[in-house]
Amino acid sequence: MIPFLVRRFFQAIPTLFLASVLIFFVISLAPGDFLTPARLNPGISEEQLRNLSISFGLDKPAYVQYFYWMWNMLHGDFGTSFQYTQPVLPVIWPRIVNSVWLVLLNLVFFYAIAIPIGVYGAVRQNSFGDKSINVVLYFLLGFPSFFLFLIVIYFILQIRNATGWDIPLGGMTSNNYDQLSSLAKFWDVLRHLLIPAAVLALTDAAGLTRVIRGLMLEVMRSDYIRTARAKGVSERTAIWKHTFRNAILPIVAGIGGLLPGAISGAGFVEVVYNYPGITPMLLTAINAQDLYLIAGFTVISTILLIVGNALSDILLAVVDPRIKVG
Amino acid sequence: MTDHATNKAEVLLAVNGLKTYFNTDDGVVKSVDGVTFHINKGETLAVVGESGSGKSVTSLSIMRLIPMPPGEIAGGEILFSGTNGQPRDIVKLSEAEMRKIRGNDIAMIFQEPMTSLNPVYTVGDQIAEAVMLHQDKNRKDAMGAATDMLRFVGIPAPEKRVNEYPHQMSGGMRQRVMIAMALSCNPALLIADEPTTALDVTIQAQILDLMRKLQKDIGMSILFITHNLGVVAEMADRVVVMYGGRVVEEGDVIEIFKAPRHPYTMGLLNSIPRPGVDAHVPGTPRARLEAIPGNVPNPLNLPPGCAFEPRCKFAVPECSKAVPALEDTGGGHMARCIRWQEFAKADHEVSA
Amino acid sequence: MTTTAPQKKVKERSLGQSQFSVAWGQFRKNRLAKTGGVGLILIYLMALFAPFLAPDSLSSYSTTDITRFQPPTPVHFRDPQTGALTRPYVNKFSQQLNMDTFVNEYKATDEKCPIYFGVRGASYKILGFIPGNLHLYGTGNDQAGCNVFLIGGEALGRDLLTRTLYASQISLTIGVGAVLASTIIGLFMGALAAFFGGIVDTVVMRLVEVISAIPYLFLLLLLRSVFPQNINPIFALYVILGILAFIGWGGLARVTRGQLLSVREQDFVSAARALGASDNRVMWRHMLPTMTTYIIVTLSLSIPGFILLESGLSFLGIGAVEPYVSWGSLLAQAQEGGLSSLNSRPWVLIPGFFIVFTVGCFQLLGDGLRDAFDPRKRQ
Amino acid sequence: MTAPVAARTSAADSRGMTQKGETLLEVRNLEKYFPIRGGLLSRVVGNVKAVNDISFKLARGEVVGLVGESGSGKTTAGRAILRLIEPTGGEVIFNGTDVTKLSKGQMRDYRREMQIIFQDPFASLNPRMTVSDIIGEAMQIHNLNPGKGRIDRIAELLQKVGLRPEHMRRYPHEFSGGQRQRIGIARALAVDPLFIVADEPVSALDVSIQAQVVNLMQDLQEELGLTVLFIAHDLAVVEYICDRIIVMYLGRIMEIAPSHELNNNPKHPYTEALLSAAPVPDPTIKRQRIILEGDIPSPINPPSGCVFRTRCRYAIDDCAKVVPELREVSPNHFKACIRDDVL
Amino acid sequence: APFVYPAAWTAEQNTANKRGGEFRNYALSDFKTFNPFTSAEATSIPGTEADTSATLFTQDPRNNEFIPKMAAGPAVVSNNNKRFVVKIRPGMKFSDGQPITADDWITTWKIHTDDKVGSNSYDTFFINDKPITIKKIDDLTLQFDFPSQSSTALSIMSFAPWPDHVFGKAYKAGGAEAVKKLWGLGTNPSEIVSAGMWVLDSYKAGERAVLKANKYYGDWNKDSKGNPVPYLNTYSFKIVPDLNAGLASYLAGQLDTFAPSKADDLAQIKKSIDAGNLKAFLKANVSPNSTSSWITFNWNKSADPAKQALFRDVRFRRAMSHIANRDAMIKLALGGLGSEVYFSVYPIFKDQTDAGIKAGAPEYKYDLAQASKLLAQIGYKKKNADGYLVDSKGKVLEFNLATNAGNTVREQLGQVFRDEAKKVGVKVNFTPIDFNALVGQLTAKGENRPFDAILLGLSGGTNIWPFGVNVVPCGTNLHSYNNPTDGKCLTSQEQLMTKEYYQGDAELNTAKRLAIGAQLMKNEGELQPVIYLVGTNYHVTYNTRVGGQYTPEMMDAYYGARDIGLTFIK
Ligand SMILES: Nc1ncnc2c1ncn2[C@@H]1O[C@H](COP(=O)(O)OP(=O)(O)OP(=O)(O)O)[C@@H](O)[C@H]1O
Ligand SMILES: Nc1ncnc2c1ncn2[C@@H]1O[C@H](COP(=O)(O)OP(=O)(O)OP(=O)(O)O)[C@@H](O)[C@H]1O
Ligand SMILES: [Mg+2]
Ligand SMILES: [Mg+2]
Repeated sequence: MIPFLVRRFFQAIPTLFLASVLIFFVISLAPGDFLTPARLNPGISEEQLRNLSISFGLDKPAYVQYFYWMWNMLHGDFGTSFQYTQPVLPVIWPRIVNSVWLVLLNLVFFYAIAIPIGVYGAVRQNSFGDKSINVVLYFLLGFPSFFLFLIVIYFILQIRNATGWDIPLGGMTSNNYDQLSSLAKFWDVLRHLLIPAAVLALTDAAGLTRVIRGLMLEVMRSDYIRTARAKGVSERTAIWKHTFRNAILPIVAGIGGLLPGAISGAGFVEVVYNYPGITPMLLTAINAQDLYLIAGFTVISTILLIVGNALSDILLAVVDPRIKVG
Repeated sequence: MTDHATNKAEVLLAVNGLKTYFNTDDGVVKSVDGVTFHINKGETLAVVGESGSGKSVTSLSIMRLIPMPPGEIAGGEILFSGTNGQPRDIVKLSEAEMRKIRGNDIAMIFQEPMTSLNPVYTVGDQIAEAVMLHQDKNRKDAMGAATDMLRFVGIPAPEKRVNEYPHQMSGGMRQRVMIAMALSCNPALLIADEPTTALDVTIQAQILDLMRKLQKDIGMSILFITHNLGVVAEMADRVVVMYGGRVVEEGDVIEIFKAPRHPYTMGLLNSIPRPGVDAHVPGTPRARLEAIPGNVPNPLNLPPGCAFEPRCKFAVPECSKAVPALEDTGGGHMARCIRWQEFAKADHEVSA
Repeated sequence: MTTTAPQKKVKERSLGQSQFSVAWGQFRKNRLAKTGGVGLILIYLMALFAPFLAPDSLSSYSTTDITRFQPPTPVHFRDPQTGALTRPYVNKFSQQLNMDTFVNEYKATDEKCPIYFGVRGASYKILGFIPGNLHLYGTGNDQAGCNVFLIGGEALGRDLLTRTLYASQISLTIGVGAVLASTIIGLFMGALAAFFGGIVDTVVMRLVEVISAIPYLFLLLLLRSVFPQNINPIFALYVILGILAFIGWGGLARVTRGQLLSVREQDFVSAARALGASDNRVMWRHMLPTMTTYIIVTLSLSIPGFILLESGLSFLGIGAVEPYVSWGSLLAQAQEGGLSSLNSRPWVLIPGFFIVFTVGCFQLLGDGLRDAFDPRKRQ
Repeated sequence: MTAPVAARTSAADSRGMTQKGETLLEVRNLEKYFPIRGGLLSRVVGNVKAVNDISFKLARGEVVGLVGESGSGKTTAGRAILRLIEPTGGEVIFNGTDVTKLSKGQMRDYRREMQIIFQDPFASLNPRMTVSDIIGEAMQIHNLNPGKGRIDRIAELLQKVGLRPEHMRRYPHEFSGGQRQRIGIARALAVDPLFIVADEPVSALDVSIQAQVVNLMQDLQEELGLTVLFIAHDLAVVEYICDRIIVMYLGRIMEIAPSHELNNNPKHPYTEALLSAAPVPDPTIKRQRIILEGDIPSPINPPSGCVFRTRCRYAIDDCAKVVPELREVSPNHFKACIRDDVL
Repeated sequence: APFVYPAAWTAEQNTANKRGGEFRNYALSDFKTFNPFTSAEATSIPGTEADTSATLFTQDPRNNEFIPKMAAGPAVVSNNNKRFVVKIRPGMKFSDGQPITADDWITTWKIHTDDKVGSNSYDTFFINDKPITIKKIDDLTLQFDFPSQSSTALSIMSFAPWPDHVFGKAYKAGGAEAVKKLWGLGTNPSEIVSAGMWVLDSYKAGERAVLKANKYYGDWNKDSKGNPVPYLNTYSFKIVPDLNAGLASYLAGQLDTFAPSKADDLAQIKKSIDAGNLKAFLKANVSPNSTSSWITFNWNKSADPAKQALFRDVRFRRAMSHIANRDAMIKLALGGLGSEVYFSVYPIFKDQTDAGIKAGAPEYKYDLAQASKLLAQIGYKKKNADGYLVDSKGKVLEFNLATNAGNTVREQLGQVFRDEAKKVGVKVNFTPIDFNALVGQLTAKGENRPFDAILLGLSGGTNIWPFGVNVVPCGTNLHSYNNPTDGKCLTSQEQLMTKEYYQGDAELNTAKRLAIGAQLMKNEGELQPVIYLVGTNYHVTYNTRVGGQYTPEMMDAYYGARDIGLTFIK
């Protein structure tokens, strides 16, 4: 396991390096630099601008800036956010954590919805239930997530009005969050996450459901399932122990690769649902050309994804004995 | 057919008029269309036939493992006299009763040892699963039994191997594992669907040897499906020849090889070179194999009469009229050909 | 020498059935997929003839006769007095801002505005060069308050149906365009990697990995921010298209490479090489064509994704900008009204259902194609 | 594209050079190693020694069988001879020319004379091309029978392999396995080759079809005077159609002998076991068989010395020491075994 | 003696003396800092803490008079109204218990006026580039010296003091940089000190900021019955991404107040109230808002003399005002609720606008015929095939108009303007662009500035002298139409307006100041340097669980609807 992790780590270096180069140069291609908004601020003097420019290395060519940034990053310093006049990491870290919660819960729902339905679809292939679920999921698949969200928010509002239930309408915590006990805090956050995570999962679940259904069908046709049945195992064992375990292998392998999409998908919802995640802040940062903040976000998400990929590889090695982690 | 049940030997399994159909988009595939045969206790029955002639479907029907839909057992009965000797019709059993039979009374091994084992469980687990299912053992005992079974089928270092995964084993070894799994509950009938086709000759020899040995030890019956006439000659007591979803000839192995009564069987026997005998001697003119012309029939589109008629060099116009009956040609030897008597006569003339 | 026995039952065809015709036969059996296909043909025809189908031009509205958020106008076919069938007509509407509820109330008056078919109106050019000024329907005069708003009016009082029809032109082309572009890039890069191997392969695959490691939304936003906001709107569309293509080619490149590498080992390729075929010939005649099935299927399955993505971008304000509209930007405009859009003028959400419909059709078609080309699914 | 003139000259040359019975092809010390990459920098950590130093000769018009267990390197050898995979070492002298030294362009001319038939009749035909495209491609590449003549030639070839000219416009998936194999044979014949590698051409076919194809190949070989390297698993078939047989094991040649001689008088323990393992389709014969223990070892780390020694019932300590050379033990009969005291 | 909140400030007295509870407000963007010197947002944490509740004087919404708050009494004025000596109310304490003394004001003033700090308030401490100076007489006495007489002096003096023991110490030790480093978002709220009513309790980025009452504030702030103020315990801001989200929260009862800007919002609120889902007070069109939208034309286009001449031509600009269909703009972009605007003075300052119109300040109303006539006078008589006016050389009358992307209202205003202009044959190329880029263009200086015309809005300004300090005088940064390098006026009207601006600013007499303002409006109207379009209206709504709002006649866009100090939960 350890050598595997070490190897993963070394393999990730070039990816990370290239990603950071790409990010940095895309940002530097953008018109103006991050001092542009500052120049418009009458409260900031020429001298101050000059000082800033020097301290951020903006007077140097882009590649030098890149190395400054890279060098600092290796020391855990992601630069200074211009909007917040603070080091980037403490500003973005809570946002990233928030987004990760949302994405994780979303993934939990995603699988919790897709797996049973996919398996059901394969077991009862072409039954009425299979077909009707498919139709519903197809329909949901066509919805842009933000559009569905608008509609969901509307219905929540109606339900609230009708029943008086306190269903959260956005955000991540309730007003009285700080006064709550830790268990209540947990529940409070969960309550806020439930709807966005579930709705987001629903819009995407159709794809995975069909994949799982297809994989299940494929595995169900395989020789070793016939062998298992020939042993006299029950239907349930044949499906869950023998078929499912094999059918999810490609999915486990894909979990890591799913993360970028999930983070992006969650982004739309974060915007609509007013969730304090990465994307809303990133959008503002892009408008304000808060260079280091943007770069910091992108690099950290990229790191997260690489970690995620490594985790899914490890997971795969756990469930698939054919893969050697060594 | 009842007249066969009256044979002196005890019948373990009797398949009567079995019909297994598949409903596909393009029409109904009558994969097995009225197949009748039986297996006696302790004997090895070989089923040979063209690819697509319904051998596997027959065996899977016996196991009730036909995928439904699209498949269905459209008729016939499969009488199995299990351990208690009382014949039961497998076609009518409930799924739960059937599960008790599978793996326990009737076990099966398949052609592809590489794909027939679940890649994510150790071979021990997979053998132990069958043991736990049918023998009321706990996991530990079952694993012990699995180890014993591995030793029984001649796998070296079974204590170690029992914890290995299928991908860590070679093809021959996996086929041994399959056999171990199949035999783990002492079945009365072992169905082997082309168990050696995917293996090398040297490994095939090992496996066949093993099966013969084990059959002697356990006393089970074997339904042996194969393409290979050499294997049939070596393994079988009796032979069933299938063509186009029907039995075209059935009989004692020596009878079938020496006095085939169906042109398909004859063609089959003549179309393969016999090792040693047919070796080419330089300078001599090359011999020719007697090939069966034409193609394997399309199961969706079988001729109305004898399925073999389009490829048969003895075909006469009557052949395409109706499906010939399976006739007894004497001594339990049956053939589905309207001209079998002519062949019998010719045979006698030649041998005379 | 042996000969094949004559096959009596199978009808002889002198012309062979190519894989495509087999797939087509298979496809035609799939009712859902056919529905999707027909739906798409209709919706593309609709986009093509949008200027003719639409009663109005893309952004015409009146500043004197304001029709902001006028509700859909019901079309009547019967004379209210006699009950007899008449030429279809709509009522003329009057409006009044109710200062109690703050709702701008539209009321049908008794005055009738007959609807004519094939009226002359705003001129347009279909496909950019076929000029015309004929419109499928309209009231034919510019009488104030006489509007056929089949699905209502939008924020500036423009006919929402007209705008939805025009929007379809952009929504339907940008997704397809982006997919085509990314397919071309993906194929090219994948082939490059597979063909040259070594360092080229490493570089291309690393690039794919890097692009897929950055969340696509971030990359999109970043790339869009490279271009100034006040570029020509039509150019902005091309920019978006290019960006979408840029972030989308990775998967295809990876698959292309994998497929080509595996095809390279296949016997029919070996056979061609054994015959002395040049690398070029092997690539073009034998290897690349194996991608067609995959490409057709991916194309039809990824177009809906791109349509959704475009709508998402428009929602975030970086898709189609005025005077161009896409379904996404129409929805974004609807969304600007917040809850009011849902509560008081739900018809502004109709463009969203066009997205749902189109994406659904593409999904059905794509699935149908995949099944049709999948040999395992056929007999 | 090759200049047609050059192609014709070279073909004419080689055709004239050898007479029936003279050596057409000589394989000297052919080797093919597949590198195994691993580790961080994907360095080569080992080699699959698929073909390990094999040498043999083929006379013009001769049919030679190549048998051995799965993984013994038969396919690799066949393809390396045709340079469909680049051999790691050794020479392949075809008609006096070492084809392993030829450039890609030069090699193309030789491809006309050396053809291959594949095992899998489903994978070896491009599913997107019609039969006439598939067969015509060969002629197109070498610019043979241009114009109208090409169609006639394709029709002729189809007839020769037992198909009908109408089949020309069909696609491979519309044919049965046996018919496809015929198409594959027609393709190989389209360029008028001198030498054909037939890589298990009948293994994937139904028993009843196998004989058709075997007969067809035999007829064609006789008619066209082809030299064939016939790769197979099935000893019976090989014995039946081949003049001589080469037995391979784990990348090395164990024994070479004329068919009947090999069958009646195997000199190598491996051949003996192989012969004994093959089941005979005669229920009356009950033989005592030699059952080999275990499996074929990994070609990555083949046993030292004689590669067969781990499964050989006659193995002695010396077997592990040196790689036994292929010796002629009787006329035209070669074996690679140090023990002459057995067999 | 404490400061006593006049009882008349509330329509509804807190007779039961309800105390505690939370008032839930919202903010439209994340807070960026807790530092009062670097904070620049509209709603800021330090601003909420102290900017309105801890100042020397405070304006009485009933009569716009300044009344002493932290000052112990009225300022003693001398030196021709240029020197103000103010006694500080004794016994006031910061939230950390430290006494508030003159040093705190001095330090605060010093830091604000250090240009290295970059405080937003820097400009307010200068009059016409000449500094205002503050001196400490003793611990409880301050002396303000103005370079010239100013009507807004009391307002200028009313800035919140920040603790000398925090900022003064840092400033002495590390200068501007040290001050800027203090009180970032990462600072523990307990370290933040406030002189005002509120002090930070907690902050969750992107979610909410919670402020709690400063426990020492009640010591010197009492209601008319002598109870300490504020009544509330907590004042929270939910951070919402946009007004729609804010409205949704308000309708859901999660907020106590909302600032509706569109008829749509009002309709939603009304609907909820009528359906009984929301218990809230709603009063529409309370007053015009203190904001307006306008189009400015660039007079400094040396690279394009033809355009420069056109933009400098007053007839052209008047024609543009005639083109602006303000009625349609209100109906289309503002949903029917809004006011037409013709002057830089917001309609809310009704006294001033009435005076101006009475004095003859012209309003060039929507009149396309008049616009055509004026354009014909300039030389645009013919139209080309596309229907656009061309001059004698055949050049089309066209210009670019930019606004900031993302602001729907402005985009719609621009569209209406463009489409109306087309009717008379003027080609307007309207493009929404990035806000920062837009502001960059607008505030650019020089002879050749980068834009043709910009559609934007301004807000802010005082009710004492409702003209923009950086708008009216030549050379200031929002003198957007004419901003050459030397900052000189181009026309005599500009010169006059600049003069009148300073004159009015220095005039202490209200009536006289109104008269000067009226003249200024007349000049401005005739010159039409900027085409004013429309302004939104101010509407009040709040959840009826809170009480303590102003009497209805006191509510307006300038003072709002309540004083948070007197707000209580019923
Ligand atoms: N699931 C299925 N759906 C449709 N047709 C089927 C299915 N399974 C089998 N068949 C058809 O039934 C026929 C008999 O098949 P079966 O597998 O029994 O042949 P076989 O004799 O075992 O051939 P082989 O020697 O190739 O194993 C074939 O034509 C096959 O196409
Ligand atoms: N491309 C390759 N890369 C690595 N190893 C290979 C490759 N091709 C073949 N091998 C290995 O080389 C050895 C010989 O393979 P080859 O296919 O020549 O055997 P064969 O005798 O033709 O077997 P079969 O009878 O199964 O066709 C095998 O161990 C195989 O795994
Ligand atoms: Mg079978
Ligand atoms: Mg091979």
